[in-house]
Amino acid sequence: MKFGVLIKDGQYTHQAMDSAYNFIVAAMELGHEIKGVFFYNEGVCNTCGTMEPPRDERNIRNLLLGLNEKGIRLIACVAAGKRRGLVAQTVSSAAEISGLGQLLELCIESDRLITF
Amino acid sequence: MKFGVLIKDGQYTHQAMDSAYNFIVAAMELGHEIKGVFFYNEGVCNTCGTMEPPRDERNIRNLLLGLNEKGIRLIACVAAGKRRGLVAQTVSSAAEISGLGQLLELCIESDRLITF
Amino acid sequence: MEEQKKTKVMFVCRTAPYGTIFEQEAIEAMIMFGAYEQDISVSFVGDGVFSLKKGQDTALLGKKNFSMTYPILIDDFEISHIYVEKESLEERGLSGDDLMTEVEIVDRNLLKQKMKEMKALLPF
Amino acid sequence: MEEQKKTKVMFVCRTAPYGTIFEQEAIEAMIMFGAYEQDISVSFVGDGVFSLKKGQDTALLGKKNFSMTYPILIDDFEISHIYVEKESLEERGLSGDDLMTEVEIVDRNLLKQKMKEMKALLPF
Amino acid sequence: MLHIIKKSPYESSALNDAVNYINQNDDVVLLIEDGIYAAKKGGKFEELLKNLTQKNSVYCLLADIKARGIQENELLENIKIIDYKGFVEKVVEHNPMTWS
Amino acid sequence: MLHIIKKSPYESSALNDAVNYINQNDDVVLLIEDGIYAAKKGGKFEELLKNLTQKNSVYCLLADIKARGIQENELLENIKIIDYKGFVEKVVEHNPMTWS
Repeated sequence: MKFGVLIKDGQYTHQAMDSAYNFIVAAMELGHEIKGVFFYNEGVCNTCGTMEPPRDERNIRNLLLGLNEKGIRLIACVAAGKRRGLVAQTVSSAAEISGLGQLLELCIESDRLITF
Repeated sequence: MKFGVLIKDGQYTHQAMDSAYNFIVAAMELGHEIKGVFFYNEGVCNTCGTMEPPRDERNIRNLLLGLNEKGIRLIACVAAGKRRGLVAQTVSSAAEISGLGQLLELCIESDRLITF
Repeated sequence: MEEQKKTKVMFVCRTAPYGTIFEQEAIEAMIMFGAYEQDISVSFVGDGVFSLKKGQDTALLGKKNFSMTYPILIDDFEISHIYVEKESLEERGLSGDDLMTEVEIVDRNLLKQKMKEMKALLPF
Repeated sequence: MEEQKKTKVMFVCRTAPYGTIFEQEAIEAMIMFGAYEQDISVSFVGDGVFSLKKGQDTALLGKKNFSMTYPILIDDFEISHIYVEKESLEERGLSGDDLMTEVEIVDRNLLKQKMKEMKALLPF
Repeated sequence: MLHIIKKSPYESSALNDAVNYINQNDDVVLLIEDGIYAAKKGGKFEELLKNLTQKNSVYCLLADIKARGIQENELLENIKIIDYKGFVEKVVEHNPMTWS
Repeated sequence: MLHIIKKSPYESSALNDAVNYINQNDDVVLLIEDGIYAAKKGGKFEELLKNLTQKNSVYCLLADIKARGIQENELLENIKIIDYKGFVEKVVEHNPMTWS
């Protein structure tokens, strides 16, 4: 099955990114396809390229790089990003910045759209 | 009277920064002193230097620059900032990055500590 | 595109305006989605119904009054339906007269059926 | 420094662990504050009491189990008091036996008096 | 103490949690941001607010009720309206605790 | 539909709001993140959850109950535990709606 994922909360502050990550990994292990992950609202902050979490904690930047290496598209909303300081210079290499049309595309192309 | 201000929520996503800003302006108009504004939790994101909000909206980066010009210290927590990608290269010139000890100093030196 | 081929997406607006940005960013998404000729609807439940309250004036707050966009969502931005849950209005002491635009006030059970027909639900 | 010159600060912990970072970042602040020889106390009310629940195991979640720090806050980090509100525990089906560390279980009215004595209250 | 409540009582426990910590007669309550919905006439919290205003002063922040389209006559009786300067004065008078 | 509830019922209206939209018999409920506290024995939501489990399947996410120190025997009867793979399977079976 094809899944689209929408993430609305910021990294570390809320559990959303962690739940989404674990869900995505399990879905791929079961042979499903992730059509894309769209970051909106405070969620765009997950794609920030300058995070430096403590060494004894999970590194969300590295988790996203790992997902991207597996071929998953990570898309941060341009408008929500600009508001919060996420711009071309600060976005992680794992993610791309694009418009809200990409979220609607995910709704159309995925069998299921799940929000975290 | 001397006020310390603690801001815990991110810019635009929550109203905390807006309420705090309006409170600070009113307090200064009434002749009170703002000992400092400490940004913790997601609040550190308010001090991001790369925000580009739409032109027809308030610009929180500029609001902070204005507060700083009036001599108010704006302090983002270093640990909370690093986690969320706020580092020396991305912090606004209006703010400084420092440790949690500064929050306790605010508790000690201010007559009132107010949280937004 | 034939009617039956359109993707049915519903925004489920559950938060009050201004305290958080969710309704403002939801409306920004609605406007974009309207351009794609799909079947986009919007429902207001819980505190979401406060977003439609008449007479919003944000001057003192220094924030943008985004509520002005609701009345033109259907005509100008091709949103198919705006539903408001009757029970949520009543619980908050509101009625259709308090709202700034014409909407379909529906009871919970009807809205529940509408939700079941959607391909994607977007909570805000 | 004499006892009466110390600044009384209380962390008011009101959120459950892991769903949000608030309790983890509160504990990071407690540890720092403890080093400054002030009078720092911590209270757990509402969902905050869940932070002290025994047996937390975050391996499957991939998050750090920060709860291990609570038992050493008083001895190692010089926090003066850890209060837990009795009514909040009861409402959640918990008792002192469910908690991972020795704390002062106090009723709401007593905690209310303690709060009044503080110079600064830090909600988390 | 000044109890500042900033979440909607319909979606958050902030108001109920605060009420447990309000000292009768002494303490003051200030509703800001989405917290102001508690003071609306005809809403679910009418009874709770009526009880509260019998022993404690309850204020609503002007900028927040105006932004949300709540008119003065839509507020419960005995709720007082203040602006940001009034807010500052309340914090001068009482030590604040924020419930969010 | 699959109703995913991720906020604590003690501090958020998410559970109550979701309950209004659960189709009896057809729909499935999944408690994740702080939502899992609803399923704890002896808590305030015992009655609500008992009623719910009579007509609908209610699941709790294993990683989230373990992280929070809730043991299997501290959960209400009829609450089923699933891991992330089980979560994925539920989303395959039902269209998800997240209540936060």
